[in-house]
Amino acid sequence: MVNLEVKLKDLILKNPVMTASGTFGYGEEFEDFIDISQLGGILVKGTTRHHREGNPYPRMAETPSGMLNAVGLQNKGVEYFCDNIYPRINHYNTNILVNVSGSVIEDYVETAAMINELDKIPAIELNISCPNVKEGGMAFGTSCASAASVVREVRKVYKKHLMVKLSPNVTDITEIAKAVEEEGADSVSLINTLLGMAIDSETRKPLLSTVTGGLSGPCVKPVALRMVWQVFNAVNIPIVGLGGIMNAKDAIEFILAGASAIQIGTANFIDPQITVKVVEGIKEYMIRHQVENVTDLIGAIKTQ
Amino acid sequence: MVNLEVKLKDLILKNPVMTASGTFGYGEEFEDFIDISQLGGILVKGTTRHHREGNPYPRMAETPSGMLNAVGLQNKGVEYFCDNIYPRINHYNTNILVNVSGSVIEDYVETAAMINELDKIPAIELNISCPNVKEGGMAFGTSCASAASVVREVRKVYKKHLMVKLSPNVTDITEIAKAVEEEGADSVSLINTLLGMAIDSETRKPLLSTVTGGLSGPCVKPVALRMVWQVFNAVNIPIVGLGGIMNAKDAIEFILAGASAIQIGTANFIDPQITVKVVEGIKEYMIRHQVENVTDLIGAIKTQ
Amino acid sequence: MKKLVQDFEVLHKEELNDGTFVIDVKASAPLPDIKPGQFVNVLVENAANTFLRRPLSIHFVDYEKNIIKLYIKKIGEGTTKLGELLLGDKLNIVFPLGNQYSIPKNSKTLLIGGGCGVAPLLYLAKHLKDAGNEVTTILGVRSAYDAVELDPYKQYGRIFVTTEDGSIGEKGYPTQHSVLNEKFDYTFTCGPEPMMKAVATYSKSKNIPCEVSLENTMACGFGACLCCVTDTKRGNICTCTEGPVFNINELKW
Amino acid sequence: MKKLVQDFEVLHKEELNDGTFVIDVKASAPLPDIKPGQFVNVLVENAANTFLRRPLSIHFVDYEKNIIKLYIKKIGEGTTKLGELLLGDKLNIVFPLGNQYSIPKNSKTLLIGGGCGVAPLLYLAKHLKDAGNEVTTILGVRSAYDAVELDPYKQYGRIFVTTEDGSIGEKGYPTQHSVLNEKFDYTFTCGPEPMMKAVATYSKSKNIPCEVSLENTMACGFGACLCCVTDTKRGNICTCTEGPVFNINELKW
Ligand SMILES: Cc1cc2nc3c(=O)[nH]c(=O)nc-3n(C[C@H](O)[C@H](O)[C@H](O)COP(=O)(O)OP(=O)(O)OC[C@H]3O[C@@H](n4cnc5c(N)ncnc54)[C@H](O)[C@@H]3O)c2cc1C
Ligand SMILES: Cc1cc2nc3c(=O)[nH]c(=O)nc-3n(C[C@H](O)[C@H](O)[C@H](O)COP(=O)(O)OP(=O)(O)OC[C@H]3O[C@@H](n4cnc5c(N)ncnc54)[C@H](O)[C@@H]3O)c2cc1C
Ligand SMILES: Cc1cc2nc3c(=O)[nH]c(=O)nc-3n(C[C@H](O)[C@H](O)[C@H](O)COP(=O)(O)O)c2cc1C
Ligand SMILES: Cc1cc2nc3c(=O)[nH]c(=O)nc-3n(C[C@H](O)[C@H](O)[C@H](O)COP(=O)(O)O)c2cc1C
Ligand code: FES
Ligand code: FES
Repeated sequence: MVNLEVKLKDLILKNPVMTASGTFGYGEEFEDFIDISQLGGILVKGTTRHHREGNPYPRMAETPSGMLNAVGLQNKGVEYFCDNIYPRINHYNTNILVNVSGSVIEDYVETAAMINELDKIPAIELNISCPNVKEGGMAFGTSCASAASVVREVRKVYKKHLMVKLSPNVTDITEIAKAVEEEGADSVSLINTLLGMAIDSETRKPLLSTVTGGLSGPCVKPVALRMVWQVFNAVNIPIVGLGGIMNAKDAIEFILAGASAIQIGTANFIDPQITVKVVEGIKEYMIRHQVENVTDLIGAIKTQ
Repeated sequence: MVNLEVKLKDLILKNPVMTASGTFGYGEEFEDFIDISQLGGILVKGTTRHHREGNPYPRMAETPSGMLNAVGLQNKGVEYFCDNIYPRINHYNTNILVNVSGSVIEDYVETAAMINELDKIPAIELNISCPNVKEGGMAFGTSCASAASVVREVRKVYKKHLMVKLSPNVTDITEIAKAVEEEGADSVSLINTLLGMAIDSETRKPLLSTVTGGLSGPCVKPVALRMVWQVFNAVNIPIVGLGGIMNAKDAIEFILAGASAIQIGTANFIDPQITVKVVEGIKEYMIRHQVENVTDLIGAIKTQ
Repeated sequence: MKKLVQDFEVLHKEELNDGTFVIDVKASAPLPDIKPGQFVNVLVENAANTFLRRPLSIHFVDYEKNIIKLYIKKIGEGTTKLGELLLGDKLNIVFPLGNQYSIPKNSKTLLIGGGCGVAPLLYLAKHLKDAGNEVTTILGVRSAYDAVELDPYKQYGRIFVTTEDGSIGEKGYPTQHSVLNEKFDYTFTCGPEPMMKAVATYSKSKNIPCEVSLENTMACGFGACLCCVTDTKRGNICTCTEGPVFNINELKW
Repeated sequence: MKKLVQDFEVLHKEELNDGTFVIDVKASAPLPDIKPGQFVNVLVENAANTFLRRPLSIHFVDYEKNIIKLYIKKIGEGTTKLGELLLGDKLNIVFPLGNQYSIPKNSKTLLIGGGCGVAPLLYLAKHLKDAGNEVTTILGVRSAYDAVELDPYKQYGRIFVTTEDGSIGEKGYPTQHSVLNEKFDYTFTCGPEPMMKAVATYSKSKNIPCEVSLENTMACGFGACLCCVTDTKRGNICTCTEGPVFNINELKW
C-alpha cells in the first residue's frame, strides 16, 4: 500500500490533492460529480469582510491553453459565510480552508478573526495576490513590506494554520516567501494568477470588463513550477503548488519541484472529476515507481 | 491602398512586422522560405562581446502552447559578427537590428560601440532581459537602477536608434520602461521570455540542462499584451510588442494595445513563412476595416 | 437533478444550411429527466485552441433511444470541430445544466427563435403541448436557403417562418410576423439579443410574461467559476445555474 | 538544396506491429533532390498538446510517384495523431532538412538499425547499392511480432534480423549478430543511443569509418533556434543542420 498522507506542519491531509480557491465554489457544486471526502482538502471561494458584487460581465476570456478571469472576488461576505454556508458544508470529511481576501489590512484581520472561531475550518489561505480587485489585493503580495505587514496583523488574531497565497507577478518571489515565513506563516501556496489581457481585434475592445485579468491553466504551468522550485530552495515552511495542473503527471511535477501538496484550479471546469482522478493517478505513479510515501517525492527532482 | 509604414522615431519600417532575436538566426536560415525584404526589419541573434558556447544540451522543452529554451546566447562574438556575418547579410533590403547582450556593462558598451560603426545597421536592441545567462543578462532588466545604468553607458557610445528589450519577470514593467526612457532609449521592445521550468516526472529530472529557461509562444501572449498596454500608458517612446504572436490577428491585438511594431519569434519555427503571412494579414484586416494607415491602429483599443 | 459527466456516442449527424448541423448523441446509461431550456457542456477534443468546454442547448431528448439532439452553428474552432465528428466518435458531456423554461397549462404560448436560438424551442414546444398548451412557433432565418427543418415543430403546433429576404414565409424579422397580432398568454424566446429584446418589448406592451434564454461566456457551466454573470435586479447572478432562462422582469432590460 | 514548406497528401498508410506505421505522402510539386539521412519536419494538426513540429527521417523517396515514405513509431500525442491521419488528409512538411550519410564507392557497407532507427536505412541502402557498394543490413527488433517488412531491403543487398527473444533471426542485439565477424569497410547506424554506441565501439575496434544519425529535441529543424546542439569536438553544433548524421570521430563518444 502506498501512503499518500502529507503534513503541512500541524495540518494533516489524507492526500496532497486540494482544490484552488475560486474554482471549486463551496464544494457543493461538485457533489454530483465526486465524493469530496476523497480529497486532501478544499479551498472555498475568496471571502471578504463585506459582500462584494464582483466585476461586471464579461469576466472571462479563453486564451491559448488557459483562461483569463476577472471575477473580482464576488462573495456574500464573511458573516454570510459563517452563518449560512459553513453550516451547510462543515460535514465534509476533508480539510476545509477559507481563502481570505481583502483590500485593507483591517478587512483581512477581521475576516480571519471570524473564521478563527469556526471549529471545522483548520486553516485559512491568505490571498495577498488577487489581481482582480482595484485597491489592495495583489498590491499586498507584490512588496515584501506590505506582504509582511498583512501577515503580521493576521497572525495576531488567527491561531490555526495560516497559509499565505503568493502572487507570481513579482520580480523575486523568494523574497516575498521569506518575508511571510518570517512573520509566522505556516505554509505558502503559489501561484495565484498571472496578470494578463485579451483583446478582440474585430471590435477593438478588451475581452474583460476590467481590461486586465488573471491568467490560469496549463499555459502558466512552467512559470508556476519554476516559482515552486525557487521558493522550495528559499524557505523552510511547506509549499502548496498550483498553476495549470491538469493531470497526475503535472501534480507529480509540482511535488518533485518541492510542493508538499497541490491545488487544482481551472482543470475543475473542464473535468469536474479531475481532482479524484489525480489522487488515483498519483497512487498509480507511486506503485509504478515503488514510492512508499508520497512525502519521499517532495523536492526529489534531480538537478545534478 | 493601405499604408503599412511605421516610424520608431527616426527608424522607418516599411511595415510593422519584425522578427524576434534568437528565433530568426541571421535571416539567412529563412532565405529559402521567404523574401526577407518584405519585412519591416529583422533582429539578428543575441550578440555578445566574446564568443559564447551557450548552455549544454538539452536546451528546449515543449510546454502547453509554448516552449522553454535555454540556448544561453550561443554566438561567435561581436567581432566575428562584424567581420564575417555582417558582410554576408548587409544587402538585405530591410532594417537589420543587432540584439546586444552581455553580462557586465563594459561588454554591452564595447559591443554597441563596434556595431555603431556598421553602416547598414540602423539600430540595436539592448537585451537586458535574457533569463539564460548565469551572471548579468536578466538581472539588468529587473531593477530600475541597473537597467538605467546599462542604458546610460551604452547611450554614450551608441549614436543610432537604441531599442531596449524589457524583461517580463518584474513586478512593475512600467517602472523599468520609464527608467530606460529617461536614459535616452529611443524605443522599448517587450516581452522577452518568462522564466519557467519543466520536469520529466518519469526520470525526475529537469528537461533543461539549466533547470530553468525562457518561456515563449502563445501561452505568454496574454501577459505580453498586458505589459504592452501598461507600458503604452506609461512612456512616450514607441513600443515594439512581442510574445506569442502566431498570426495577423495576434499582431493587430498588440498594435491595438499600443505597439508601433511587432516581432515574431517562436512562430517562425512552426511556420517559416509566418512573417510575410502576417504582413499580408495586417493588410487584409486594414482593407476590411477601412483603416488607411496602420499607425491609426496603434493603441486604438477602446477601453471605455 | 443530479448533474453527470458522461461519454456519449455520435449516432447521427445532419448538415443543414448556413453552417448549422444537428447531431444525435447517445448516452451509455439511461438519461435523467431533462427539462426544456437546459443545456449541456461538451468537451471538444483534438482542437489546439479550444481549451474550455462549449455550452450547447438541448435541442431534443429521445428517452426511448437514449438520445440527446444538439443543434449547432459552426462559428469558431470548437463548433467546427464538433461538425467534423464522425459517427461512432465519442463526445464527453456535462449535463443537464441550468434551469428551465416554465411550463404553463392550457394557455396560448408563443415561441420565437432566431439563428441557433431555435435550438431549445423544439423540446420546449413538446413540453408545452404535453401540458395542454396551444403552441405557435416563429423561426426567423435569413433566406429560404438557410431554412431549418420545420416538420418536427408541426407535431406540437403551428409553425411560421420569416426570412430577411422574403424568399419563404413572411419577409422581415420574426418579431414582425403577422401572427403577433393574435393574443397570446406567454412568450418564450431564444436567439440574438436584439431579437430577444424586441420580443421582450412586445411582451411588455401586451402585458404577458416573457422568458428569454441568455447566452454568455462560460468557463464551467455549473456554478463553480462565477464567470457567467448576468446583471439582474438582484445583482450579478450566474447564467449557468440561475439561467440560462430568465423572466424579463428579472433583467435590467 | 533549397528547403521547402509544402502541403503533402496522405496517399497510403500501413500499420506495422508494435505501434509503428509507414505512411506515404504525395507532394503537389515535383520533389527536389533528397539525400539519404535527411529528414522532414511535420506539422501535427488537431493536437491540443503538440505545439512544435515533429522531425521524422525520410524512409524512402519515390520520385516517379512524387512520394516520400515515413516510418513512424507512435510514442506520444504527435506521432499518435499522425497515425490517425486518413487517406486524402493533408500534411504540412518542411523539407529536406539536415545533412546526409556519405556514400562511398564499391565498398562493403554495413547498416545497423534498431527501433524506429531503421527509418533512414532503406533509402540509404538504395543509394549505397546505386554507387556500387555491397550492402549488408541488420535490423534489431524485440521479437518476431515486432518484425518489420524485410522485402524492400532485399533488393539492395543482404538483410539480417536479430530479436531479443530469438523468435526470428539471431537472438540478441544487432551488434551481436554473427555477420559482424565479416570484414566491412564502412558502418552506418541509426537507432537507440546505446546501440549506436556499440556500433561505434565495434567500428573503432575494426578501424573503419562509422556514421551515426542522432535524434534530439528540435524546435525548428533548420538552424534558426540553436536548441538542438550536439556537444562535438568542435563545440556545440546544430544537429539539424550539421547533422543528424555524424562521423563518430566528430563526437565526444
Ligand atoms: C447556455 C448556452 C447555450 C448555447 N446553445 C447553443 C446551441 O444550441 N447551438 C449553438 O450553435 N450555439 C449555442 N451556444 C453558443 C455556443 O456555445 C458558441 O457558439 C460556442 O461556444 C462557440 O465556440 P467556437 O469554439 O466555435 O467559437 P469561438 O472560437 O470560441 O468563438 C468564435 C467567435 O464567437 C464569439 N463567441 C463565442 N461564444 C460566444 C458566446 N457564448 N456569446 C457570444 N459570442 C460568442 C467569440 O467571441 C468569437 O468572436 C450556446 C451558448 C450558451 C452559453
Ligand atoms: C532528426 C530526427 C529524425 C527522426 N526520425 C524519426 C523517424 O523516422 N521515425 C520516428 O518514429 N521517429 C523519429 N524521430 C523521433 C520523433 O521525432 C519523436 O518520436 C517525436 O517527435 C515524438 O513526438 P510525440 O508527440 O509522439 O511524443 P512526445 O509526446 O513529444 O514525447 C513522448 C516521450 O518521448 C520523448 N521524446 C520525444 N521526442 C524525443 C526525441 N527526439 N528524443 C528523445 N526523446 C524524445 C519525450 O521526452 C516524451 O517522454 C526522429 C527525431 C529526429 C530528431
Ligand atoms: C475563475 C477563477 C476564480 C478565482 N478566484 C480566486 C479567489 O477567489 N481567490 C484566490 O486566491 N484565487 C482565485 N483564483 C486563482 C486560483 O485559485 C489559482 O491560483 C489559479 O487559477 C492558478 O491555478 P490553475 O491554473 O490550476 O487554475 C481564481 C481562478 C479562477 C480561474
Ligand atoms: C530559441 C530562442 C532563442 C532566443 N534568443 C534570444 C536572444 O538571443 N536575445 C533576445 O533578446 N531574445 C531571445 N529570445 C526571446 C525572443 O526574442 C522573444 O522575446 C520571445 O521568444 C517571445 O516572443 P515569441 O513568443 O514570439 O517567441 C529567444 C527566444 C527563443 C525561443
Ligand atoms: S459558467 Fe462557471 S459559474 Fe457559470
Ligand atoms: S532545431 Fe532549431 S537549430 Fe536545430
